[in-house]
Amino acid sequence: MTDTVIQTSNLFMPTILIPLLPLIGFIINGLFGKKLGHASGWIATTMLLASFACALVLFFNLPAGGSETVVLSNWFYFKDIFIPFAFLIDPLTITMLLVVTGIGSLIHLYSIGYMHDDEGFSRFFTYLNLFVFFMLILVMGNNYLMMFIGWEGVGLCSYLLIGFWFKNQAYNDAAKKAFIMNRIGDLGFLVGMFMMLFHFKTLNYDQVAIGALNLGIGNITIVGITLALFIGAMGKSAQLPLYTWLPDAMAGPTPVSALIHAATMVTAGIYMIARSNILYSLAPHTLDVILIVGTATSIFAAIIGLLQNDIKKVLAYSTVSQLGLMFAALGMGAFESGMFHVVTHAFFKALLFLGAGSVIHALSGEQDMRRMGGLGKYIKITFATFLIGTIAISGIPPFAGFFSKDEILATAFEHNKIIWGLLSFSSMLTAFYMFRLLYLTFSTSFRGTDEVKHHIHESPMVMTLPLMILAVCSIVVGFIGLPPVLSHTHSFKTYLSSVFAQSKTIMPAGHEMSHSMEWILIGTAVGLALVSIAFAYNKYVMQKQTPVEDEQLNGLNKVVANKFYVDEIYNVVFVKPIMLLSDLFLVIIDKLIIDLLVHAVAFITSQVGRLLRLFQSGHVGFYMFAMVISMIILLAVQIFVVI
Amino acid sequence: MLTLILLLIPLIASIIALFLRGELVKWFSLVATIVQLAFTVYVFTVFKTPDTTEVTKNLLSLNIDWINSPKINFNIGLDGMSLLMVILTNLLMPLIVLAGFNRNQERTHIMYSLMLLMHFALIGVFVSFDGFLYYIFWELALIPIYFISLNWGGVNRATVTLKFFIYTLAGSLLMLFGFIFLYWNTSSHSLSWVDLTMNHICSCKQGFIFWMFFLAYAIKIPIIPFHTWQPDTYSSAPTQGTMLLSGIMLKMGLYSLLRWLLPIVPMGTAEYTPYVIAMCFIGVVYASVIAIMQTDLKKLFAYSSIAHVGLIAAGIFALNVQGIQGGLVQMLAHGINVVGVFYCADIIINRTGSSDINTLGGIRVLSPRFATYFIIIVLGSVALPLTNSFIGEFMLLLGLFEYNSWAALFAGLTVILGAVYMLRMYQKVMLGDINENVTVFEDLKWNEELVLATIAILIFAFGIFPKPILELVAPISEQIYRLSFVR
Amino acid sequence: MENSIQSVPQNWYLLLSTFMFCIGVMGVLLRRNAIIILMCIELMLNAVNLLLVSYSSYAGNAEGQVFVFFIMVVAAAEVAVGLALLVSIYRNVASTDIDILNRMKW
Amino acid sequence: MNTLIYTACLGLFGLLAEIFNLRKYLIPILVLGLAVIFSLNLQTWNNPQTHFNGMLSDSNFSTAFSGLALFIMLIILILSGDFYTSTDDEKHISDYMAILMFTLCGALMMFSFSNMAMLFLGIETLSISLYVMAGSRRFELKSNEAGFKYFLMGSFASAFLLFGIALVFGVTGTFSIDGIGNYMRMHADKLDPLFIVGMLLMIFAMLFKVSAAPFHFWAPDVYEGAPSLITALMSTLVKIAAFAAFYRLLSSCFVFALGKAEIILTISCAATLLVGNLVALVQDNFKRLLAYSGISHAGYMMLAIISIQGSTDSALFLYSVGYAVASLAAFAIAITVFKATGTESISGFNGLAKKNPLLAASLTMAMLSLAGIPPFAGFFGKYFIFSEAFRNGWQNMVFVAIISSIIGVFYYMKVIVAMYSKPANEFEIKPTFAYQMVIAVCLIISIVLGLYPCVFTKLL
Repeated sequence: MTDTVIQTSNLFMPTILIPLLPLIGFIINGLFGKKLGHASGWIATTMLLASFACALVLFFNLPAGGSETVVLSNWFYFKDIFIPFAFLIDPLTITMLLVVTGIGSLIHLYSIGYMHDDEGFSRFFTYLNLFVFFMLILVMGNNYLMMFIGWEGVGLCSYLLIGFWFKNQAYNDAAKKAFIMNRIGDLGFLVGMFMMLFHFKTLNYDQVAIGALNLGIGNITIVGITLALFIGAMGKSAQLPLYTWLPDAMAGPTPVSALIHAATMVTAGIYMIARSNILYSLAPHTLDVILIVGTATSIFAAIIGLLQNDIKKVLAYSTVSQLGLMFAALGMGAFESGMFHVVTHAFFKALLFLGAGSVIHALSGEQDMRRMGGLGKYIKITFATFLIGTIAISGIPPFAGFFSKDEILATAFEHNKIIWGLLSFSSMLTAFYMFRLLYLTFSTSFRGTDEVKHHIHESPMVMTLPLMILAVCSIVVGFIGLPPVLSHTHSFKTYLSSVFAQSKTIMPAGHEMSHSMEWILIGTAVGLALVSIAFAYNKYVMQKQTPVEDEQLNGLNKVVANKFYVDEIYNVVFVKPIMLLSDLFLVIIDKLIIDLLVHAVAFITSQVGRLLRLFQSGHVGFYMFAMVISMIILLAVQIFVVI
Repeated sequence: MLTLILLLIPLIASIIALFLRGELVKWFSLVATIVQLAFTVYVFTVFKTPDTTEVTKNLLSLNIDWINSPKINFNIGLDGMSLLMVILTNLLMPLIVLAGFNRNQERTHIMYSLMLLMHFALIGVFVSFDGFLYYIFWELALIPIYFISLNWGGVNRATVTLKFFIYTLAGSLLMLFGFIFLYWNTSSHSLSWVDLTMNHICSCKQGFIFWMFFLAYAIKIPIIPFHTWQPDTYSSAPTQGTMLLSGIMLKMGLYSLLRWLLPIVPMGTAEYTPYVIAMCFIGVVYASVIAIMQTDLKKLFAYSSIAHVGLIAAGIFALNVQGIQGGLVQMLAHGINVVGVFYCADIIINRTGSSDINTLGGIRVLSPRFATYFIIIVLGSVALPLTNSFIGEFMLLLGLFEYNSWAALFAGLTVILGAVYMLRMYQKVMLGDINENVTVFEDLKWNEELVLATIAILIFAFGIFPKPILELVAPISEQIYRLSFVR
Repeated sequence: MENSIQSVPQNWYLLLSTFMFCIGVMGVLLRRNAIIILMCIELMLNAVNLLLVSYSSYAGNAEGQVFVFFIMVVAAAEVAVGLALLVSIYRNVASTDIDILNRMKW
Repeated sequence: MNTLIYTACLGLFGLLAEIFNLRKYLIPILVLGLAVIFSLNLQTWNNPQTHFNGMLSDSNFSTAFSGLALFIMLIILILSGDFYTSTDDEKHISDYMAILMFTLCGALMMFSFSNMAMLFLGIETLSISLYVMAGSRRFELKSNEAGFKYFLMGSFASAFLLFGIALVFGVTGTFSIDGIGNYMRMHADKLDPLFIVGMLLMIFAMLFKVSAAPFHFWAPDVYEGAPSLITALMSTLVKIAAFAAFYRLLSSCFVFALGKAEIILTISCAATLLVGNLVALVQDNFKRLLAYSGISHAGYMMLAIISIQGSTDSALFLYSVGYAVASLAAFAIAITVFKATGTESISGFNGLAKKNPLLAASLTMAMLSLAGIPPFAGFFGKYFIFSEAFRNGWQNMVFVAIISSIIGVFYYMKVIVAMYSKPANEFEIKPTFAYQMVIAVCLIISIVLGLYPCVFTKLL
């Protein structure tokens, strides 16, 4: 690659502006945040809106199925390998761009209201802008190293934002946990890149794909690469066994949870796999692994979600579960279905989180659903929007969630009945705990203290506006991907088709299933959802049950409520041993063995000195005696050796 | 000729510094080092000029007879590698000098004169192309730092520094033996680098020579298990001494691996590389694991630096271009970062009087600016992309991966462990609620701010625009690779 | 004169003087009285003298004998110095036993 | 030759000075005289000639070492001015000076002898006057003891030397080193056993004189007991003279016969290196420490002796110079400290850096030079000797030397640590002008030699 190729396309300007604007916002806020005060929030938001506009420009100007590469400069190179700062603009990128900047700017707007009274107001927006910048780098880069920059960058920002209230060490622990767990994944990512460099001598998506195609299907190298990258995805997208950081990440301010830990960052894993779809389609074994991991995560998280009482924790586990669903989709080679769910999920999950945030805001910080209830009467907008979100995630037509989820389930049905069963089960669970959440929060009567009850208030406009926009989106966005039974043009699929065209040719396309079959599937899905909703309604509205206090839990419930004690297990299996090892190394090996040896040498030497010194007895007689004796000995030695 | 000037500026400065007093000497040394830096930049431009005609060569290198038998020439010059190290040294020296402002030691003039003398010796080590000359500078560099640590050091400095001195001197005496051995075993009785790389010693002897040199370097770098002098020395030496030691002096060892070990005894290297790399790997993980539970700031950083240099050494011994190149780049990066962390440690200790991270905390509340600089440096040393040490670490790990993928995976653990101990440290020291020991934490002084800002800028500058450095070291690493790779 | 010297085979001189020399050495090693040790050293020197004389007469050149004079002179000087030192020691410790002289050791 | 005669004249003048009571001016005159002789000595450079029909012969070797010896004696004289201050000393000053001059005479003879008789006389002149000087503190038992020990063992050893000479004479029929050399060359293949025995006995005696293990026992006690100035003289001039004589003897008479003595020399060399350094580790009397360090330095010089086939004289000379200047400086400082603190133990140096940084720095330099650390002359001496020894195939010995010098660093640092990190004692320590001069000159020479050693490597 030659140095600094500047594309003279009309897309150049918007392309570089998209990441640049948040960066500028970051710099401004970072340097002058204190002086700007609340203005900094508006600056950040406008910056993001501007880059959203640029994204739209790209969306409309990019020829269908076309792609553009914009090279800024060579970042670094060694031997014959060049790593450029370069952006790749294609439908997949633009999809992510729109989601990130669009939802991002809404959440920024929301945050202006949410963080209004926080003393770290400007700092918050500084981090938020930085996050968006890295997220954009992640999705726009044209090679894996660019992606890795974003990959680690968003990790950093999530670290900074989870630990935003840094006076609370528990939050800091959560932040550290998130960063380190991501690092574990990143090591996988790094190894994947090393393999690519080793075998393909490049990191550019297209060239890597070409190299991979030359190796052919099922090649061990590609399996290795894909698995390594998938480990990275596990860390970033909170899959088993690296998911535990995500629930803890709820320590951060709610908008952060909405933006980073629901809408954008956690979907980076899916994006990465979709981006390297060709590699993955060449490695069927990896796909199976992904499918299994995804399904398992989806169910596991859903089960834990059933018994959580912290409103944000429930959402967190639902996020993990949904991500599992997406991975399952990828595992079945249905990349665009996965991406489709990423998009829809981004909307309704952001909505749900922001709604939850508005609830917490209303209850002045209360997060335990056992202290809520009956809020529907007080905060109507929040309730309405939240309801929409809930329905959407539960997969009730015609809301967004339904279409994407149905698509995945359909694929699953074709692919493997068992998987289909499991996934439907998890989506049923989802419907249940989401409505449990809804009912516990909004219906029946308030269970909190009175002084809390007194100043329950609807959130200000800046917060409700985004809610409404998102609600609308969560209703309509599903229609970009209608199932075959309803329409013959799946606009989302067709938009992305150019990206996944090649992998389609590699993988055997499943036969088109009959419409009747599909109607049956849809029916089952919706039916299951409705049943579980009814069950939840019965349990929490009719019988007015409320979850028992933690102490009273017993048996399986206790295990589930305590997240199957995974954290504790990790603690025992990894953390404690390392600490032990550390002390062992320091005390035993370092201090005792090595240092002892070093000192032993010195000690022995001086002891020998002490010994020899005894010959110096001070008696001249002895001296002369020693002289003569040694003469004789030396003579003897000389003679016997010579002769 | 230019090289000679590079060499002379610090020497003359150190002599002058002896006759100045008080604050004046600090200012003088600052000016001197900055002049040196400026001159280095000029040399860099000369070096970069495309025409590598005799003119430039003669401008940069100088070779005059010094001692006739055994033949020793005063042979100094600059190639990419030396220039890189010279740049590192001259970049860090002003910062190290500046770090001393607003700190009052007694007998300042002697301390700064010693520092400048050390500067001279370090430059000498990096520019000398005659083995013996190099050896003299190598030894010379030891003396000032020893006295700096001995006179201005902390608790039980006498024993600690003595251990350090004897330990390193033992190594270098073995190296002296190695040089004598080389001298009489080469056909052309000379220790000039070019000759040494030219003529091939019989492989039976190479192994021995390898160890003679390697021990010296292993102690200096230090590679586990020759490291036990280091944490104590770092924690007991005065901060400027620690900066000199960790930032520049331990680079001497790494640099020497590339200059005086690999190309000169390639067969010996090839023979023992597996063991050495294994040693480095174990060292990397071992040191990182120890660092996780360290409670003393300086010791923690000491162990972390052991881990980092272990990785560099391993990458160098992987014997492939990106390993060597990455090693060189990483030397620069690590030099900057480690000086940064030790300076932060010093600021904290100087303010709170405690270096135990359990007795610290909440400093971020009191001094957000300092917190920002510190986090940047911490991120630099955990090799986040767009910081200086990322590229180096990436290339090192890549080189190791080519050498042996599993080994690379093992060494890659440092990516995780590094994050663990650094973030743990940062959390305990800076975050959380204000600890009762640190009720008052006055904000940064101008010189502290200046040093930290410079370091932060450097961290990003080399992370985002590494090209000049890479271009500087690319050819030489190719050359070293060619010389030291045995088919 | 020569005849009388040369009437004895040369090796006998060698043996004799070696013998004397060894006696001297043993005396030095075994006796503790400084003066006797001095005497023994003189004995050793005289053994050397004897040897030199015999050799020189056999070799037929006077160098040996000249050397003997050197030795005698030096021996005299040595004894003088030695006795002087001994006197001053005796003044301090009132003894000539060399085993007393171990103020300085180790 | 003239050098010798003039020096002898100076000695006589010293004796006469008592009569014309010129005590006051004695030392200055002697210093002046030595300076003149020094310059005269240089004239014999590059015109080798023999005197007294083959008794003495000037050569560059002898001239160089004579120059060194004169220089050392010059320094000693300058130091002695402020050393002999007590009334008792005042009385005997002229005797001391005269005897010192005769010591120098002995040394000069040892450099330029070309006949066994001269070797013998030289050694004896040197030794006897040293017996006296060592015991010159008449009322100190230590001094007496030192003198007497030195005397007993010295004369004992010279008896062996003489017996060796006699045997060699018996075989070769001559005392002249050329004659012996010729004999050796001719019969190199089948040497008379008596000759070998003689050679070995002489070697033993010389090993004693250079205080090489296992014949080193006298050195520590004598060094400790003798007046500090005389210790300085012994550890520099005497050691160097002995080595020069040893070298001259072996190189001219026994080079080809050394195969028969190889193992003895080797063992002795290794033993000297190790014993010297190891025992020095555990000393706390500074003079005794320097004595042991002197023994270890003898070990390094032994390397030059064992690799004598490769004509290592220049290395030996360079080493001698480096060693001499360093230890003279060290002794000058030590004497000052002893005088001030009244103790000879290392603790006397505690905290010197606080009280007199310059003095501490100088002693540090001297110590570093002795430890053989660049950029001081000591390092180059070591390096050249090692290199020479290596060239002549003594790799293992060089390795031993390296190891022992690692050990050696330790006790030199002990002094430095004491000066820099121990709490200061209350004594006021200030060297007199003469001492300052001496220290400065010695260290400057040491550094100059360190930076440009070829002045002397080109020499021989």
